[in-house]
Amino acid sequence: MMTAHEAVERFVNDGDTIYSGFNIISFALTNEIIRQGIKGLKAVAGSVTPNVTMMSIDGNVNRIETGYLSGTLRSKPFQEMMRDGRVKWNDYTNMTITLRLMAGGLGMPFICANSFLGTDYLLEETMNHSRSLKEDRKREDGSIAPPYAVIDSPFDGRKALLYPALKPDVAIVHCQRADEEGNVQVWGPQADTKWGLWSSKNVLVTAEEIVPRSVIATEPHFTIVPGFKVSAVIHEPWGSHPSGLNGYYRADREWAGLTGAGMTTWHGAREYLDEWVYGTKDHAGYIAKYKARFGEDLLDNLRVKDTMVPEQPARYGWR
Amino acid sequence: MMTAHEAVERFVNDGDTIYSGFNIISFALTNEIIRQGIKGLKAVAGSVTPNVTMMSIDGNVNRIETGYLSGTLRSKPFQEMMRDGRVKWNDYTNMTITLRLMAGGLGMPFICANSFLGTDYLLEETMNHSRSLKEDRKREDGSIAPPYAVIDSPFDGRKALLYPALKPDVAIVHCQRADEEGNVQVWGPQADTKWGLWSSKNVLVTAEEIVPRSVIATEPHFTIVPGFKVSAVIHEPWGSHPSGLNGYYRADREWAGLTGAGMTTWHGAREYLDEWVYGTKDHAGYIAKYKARFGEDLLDNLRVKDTMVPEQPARYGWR
Amino acid sequence: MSINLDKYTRAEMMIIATARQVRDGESCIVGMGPPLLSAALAKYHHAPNMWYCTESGPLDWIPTSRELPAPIGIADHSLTQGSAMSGDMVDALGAFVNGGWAQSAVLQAAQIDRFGNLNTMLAGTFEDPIRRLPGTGGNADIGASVERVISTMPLETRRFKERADFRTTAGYIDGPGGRAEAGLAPQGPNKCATTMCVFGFDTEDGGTTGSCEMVLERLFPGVSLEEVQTTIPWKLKVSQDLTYMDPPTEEELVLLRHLDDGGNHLIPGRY
Amino acid sequence: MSINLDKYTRAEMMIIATARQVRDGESCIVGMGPPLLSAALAKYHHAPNMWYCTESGPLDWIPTSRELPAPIGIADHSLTQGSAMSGDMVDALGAFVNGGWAQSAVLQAAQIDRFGNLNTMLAGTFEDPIRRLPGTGGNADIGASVERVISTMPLETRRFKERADFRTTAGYIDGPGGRAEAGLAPQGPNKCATTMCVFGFDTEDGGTTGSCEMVLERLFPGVSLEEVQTTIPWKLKVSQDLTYMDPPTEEELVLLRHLDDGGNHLIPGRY
Repeated sequence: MMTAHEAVERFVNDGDTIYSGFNIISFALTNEIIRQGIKGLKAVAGSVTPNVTMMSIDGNVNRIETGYLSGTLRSKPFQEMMRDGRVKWNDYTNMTITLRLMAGGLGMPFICANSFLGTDYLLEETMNHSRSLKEDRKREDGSIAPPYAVIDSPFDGRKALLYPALKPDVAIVHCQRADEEGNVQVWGPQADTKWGLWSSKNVLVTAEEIVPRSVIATEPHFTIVPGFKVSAVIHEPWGSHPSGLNGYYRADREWAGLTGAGMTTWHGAREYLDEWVYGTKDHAGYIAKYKARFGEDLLDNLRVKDTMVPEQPARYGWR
Repeated sequence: MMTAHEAVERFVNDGDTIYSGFNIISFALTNEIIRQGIKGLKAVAGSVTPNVTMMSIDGNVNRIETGYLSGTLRSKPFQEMMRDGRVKWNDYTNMTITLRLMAGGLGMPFICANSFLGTDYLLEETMNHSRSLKEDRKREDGSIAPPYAVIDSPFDGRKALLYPALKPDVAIVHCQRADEEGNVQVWGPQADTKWGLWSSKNVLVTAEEIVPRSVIATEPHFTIVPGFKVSAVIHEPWGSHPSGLNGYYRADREWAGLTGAGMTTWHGAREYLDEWVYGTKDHAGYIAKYKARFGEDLLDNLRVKDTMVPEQPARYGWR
Repeated sequence: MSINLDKYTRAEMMIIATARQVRDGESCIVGMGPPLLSAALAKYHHAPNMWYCTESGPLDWIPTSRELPAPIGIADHSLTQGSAMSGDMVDALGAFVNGGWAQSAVLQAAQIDRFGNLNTMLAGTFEDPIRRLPGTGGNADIGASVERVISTMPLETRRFKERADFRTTAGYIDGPGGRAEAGLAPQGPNKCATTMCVFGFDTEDGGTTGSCEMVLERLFPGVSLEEVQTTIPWKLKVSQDLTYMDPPTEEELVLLRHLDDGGNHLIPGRY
Repeated sequence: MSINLDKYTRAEMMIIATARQVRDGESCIVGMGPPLLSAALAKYHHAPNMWYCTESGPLDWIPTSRELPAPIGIADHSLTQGSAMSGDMVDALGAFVNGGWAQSAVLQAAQIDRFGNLNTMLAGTFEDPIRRLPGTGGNADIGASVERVISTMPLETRRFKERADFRTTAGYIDGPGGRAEAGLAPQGPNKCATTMCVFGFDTEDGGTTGSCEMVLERLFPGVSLEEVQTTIPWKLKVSQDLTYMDPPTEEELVLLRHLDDGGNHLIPGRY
């Protein structure tokens, strides 16, 4: 157990490759990365999400490998940086990034998927366009490794398309619950989360609730990554706000409109970051500021009211 | 919903590759395959289990790809058949078979794992020994594909060991519960089961309990394969006896001693199969015979008495 | 509530026409945005046993309550409602799609070309983009493996190209034999539902023979063949069986407007 | 219950010596049979925070009741007891082991050779086997990726070979540099606990330098160096720090006999 401040200070370094996925976003850790002014991160995920837009404004993130820019292009600053090369990238797909993370998690050098056969992803001008991540792919002998490659299968001679494993330096994620050892439990649509965490050297997790090990142990099927794999677990209620958390709260759809969190303009982005990120000490401060500004009700209205009860609970048993 | 008889008649053919894994064995379907005299199956699994020994006696199974012969070598008939070539095989590992099934399930032609680097698995005399599955690996041009192959990675030039995908014709498994659509739910140690089912063209499942869809839907995290992937779901209480089922019953450790189910000798194997497999019409008949012979108590004593209750049940919720 | 059947929009007709391509009983991978709405409409209307799956992991959404609107995103938490399996992207795009178990797909795209290839990457070129788009998501994964692709987009000249500015998602590639040469399995019969009409593709066997070109099959009420042809930059093939599509039924429109929750989804021209 | 400390068997001492190699706090992949018992003893005795994992998927078994015996098989249902994660073989052998997160392993084998390679395949050769064995299970997977391998087997001439009849599981292969040449990461310091003694291996850096040969490090009480050397078919290296291992403590013996549940596990010479 530590604070988000300590976790980012200790485990996130300039230039790191960072996994921040898709579905359960830790805005608590995102904001802390911005506060600490970490520079030059490469963001990887099946889809990158609006927290990556925020992290690109001051250059926290300047490189991306993803299958989808989810919401990020609504930001004119982000569009501009992609155009002028302040942000560099190579394009993949939701599945191929997920499989690349899985390959990293499983200790494989690469993994196979058909996705780009017959498409323009295989053109040289796609793989090595002027704002692509060529530099990151430089081999010791100076040549550039391809971002993916076609070989003939040694088994049947047919074409096979290989994608290199992804092994991020650090992963950030918010989860429903964890224990003090860092056993991470998640439910709902999972996307690429599990392999984002297994593939990363350091895993930083904010948890909506910290529970005793016995809670974990009586539902061990919800654990997506065990404690020995987790570098820091941080208790952060509302840790994924303004995005949502299955079983706890819905996404705050008014937030971007209310505050400029959508990063649509340079000016709006600057104002949002100054007030809501640099202007708060930590996520508790951010939530306190939210309540003070908009009232407790607005936040409370996001809470999920109906939850699902198992109709006939599965029972483990061994004697 | 159909009977085990109908399912095997319709979906298991002579010469098929059959997945029957590791941990949750359908003896109900095993016995039915023996009764119907299916011949020449190739059994694949991370570890093959004693049901494969049974299926080898009359030649239902004559080929094996596995990482471990679990209990099967206690059978002198099985040892003999491996020696004289009536059973042919190639050796893999628990992980590489599991990954090969996963590759099959994911539509990949092959998958990477280091397991055999620096070992004698890479010797020609291991890959193509006289009782190996060379014939199964014959290419159209008459050459023999290797059972695994070393290539240089197109990304970093390092050695990479590839294993071809496994795509069985049919999978048999017993599960804790399923619904009529064939949504299969399993809990406890899972080994290679999920990918054994996803990789197989036809999936035949016996279920300890048939439950309404609403039971499945309130705990969707226990589903390892959805109904559109399942060819037949069969209600078979005690369907994995004499092996066990987490939450329901323990393995029947006395069974082999009581009946000769261990297949240790030709004579004992013959007697067991004649009496307990050919001599019963179906699994209900097998269980009825057991009760008549040994009394209901012996079976009832196997039932799990204590089951585990979630301490703080996870709750899905979205509004 | 009384519905004025004359007052439906072309965007609504596009969603309805898309929904009509979805068959009961089939397993379907559904993309974000209008496809989620179209497939939800199909499920409520005529395909209750369609397996409605999205790429983030929920397999077979069955709404247990008709009070809720359709899901918005492919990881929408409400997709857990009634679902058969709560998996992840390895399950959904890997096992379900790439493994070959998804029988159909409903996808949106920014562009489609003469041979049914989709573009969700950019307008222009990488070095000189007119507009950068969000990227493929799962579309490329789906185009490589799914039998029957139903795409949906407004009929606009910038979207219908002789060759897509960037082919993110393989349709029939360059024409007959294109998929086989690329190492892909056959695909079809594909459809493209627009704001004016529905297209099919001229190939009987999923891309091996026929011209593999887009073919006009159904015109929406009030749309002329000329209006469609004017929008398409090549000489359009027209089906010998060209007919008008039935207008929305009252049931379709009521359901759609309920599912759309006040216009959150119907965003034609968003790209 | 009073325990006669003089009356322990060499098989019991082997299990105890194996358990003593397991460190508190480390993550450990445990093989079937005697390794499960040894690691369970370590967990009950001196390594309560060792992450006890098996290859079928249960990660971090913590027995919540001391009434039960140790698990027997790697898919024993009781491994769910108190566990942190209920995964599958992709998680356990793939992510945990091949992904490089298992710090140690406890394995049994039929043979070990001078350079620590293990054999669980056969005695003899494929074409002329003296005896076929069950195969590697997860041992080969583990030998390729786990830092520190603790193997355990009775000290018998047929088990200790200059070169294993079949190398299923890479130790140091042919000596220094062998692992690097094969494309594997370093491994060590490895141990082998037997019915008479514990061996280490002569390499400071996991297989790059040193002879990488087996080295006698600890003798069991009452066992002579000569008795060990007679069993080993090559000139054995002996550590300069060779000492006797402490006999079992009362606590170790009581725990072991409880965990062993009447001798279900202690099956020396089973191979």
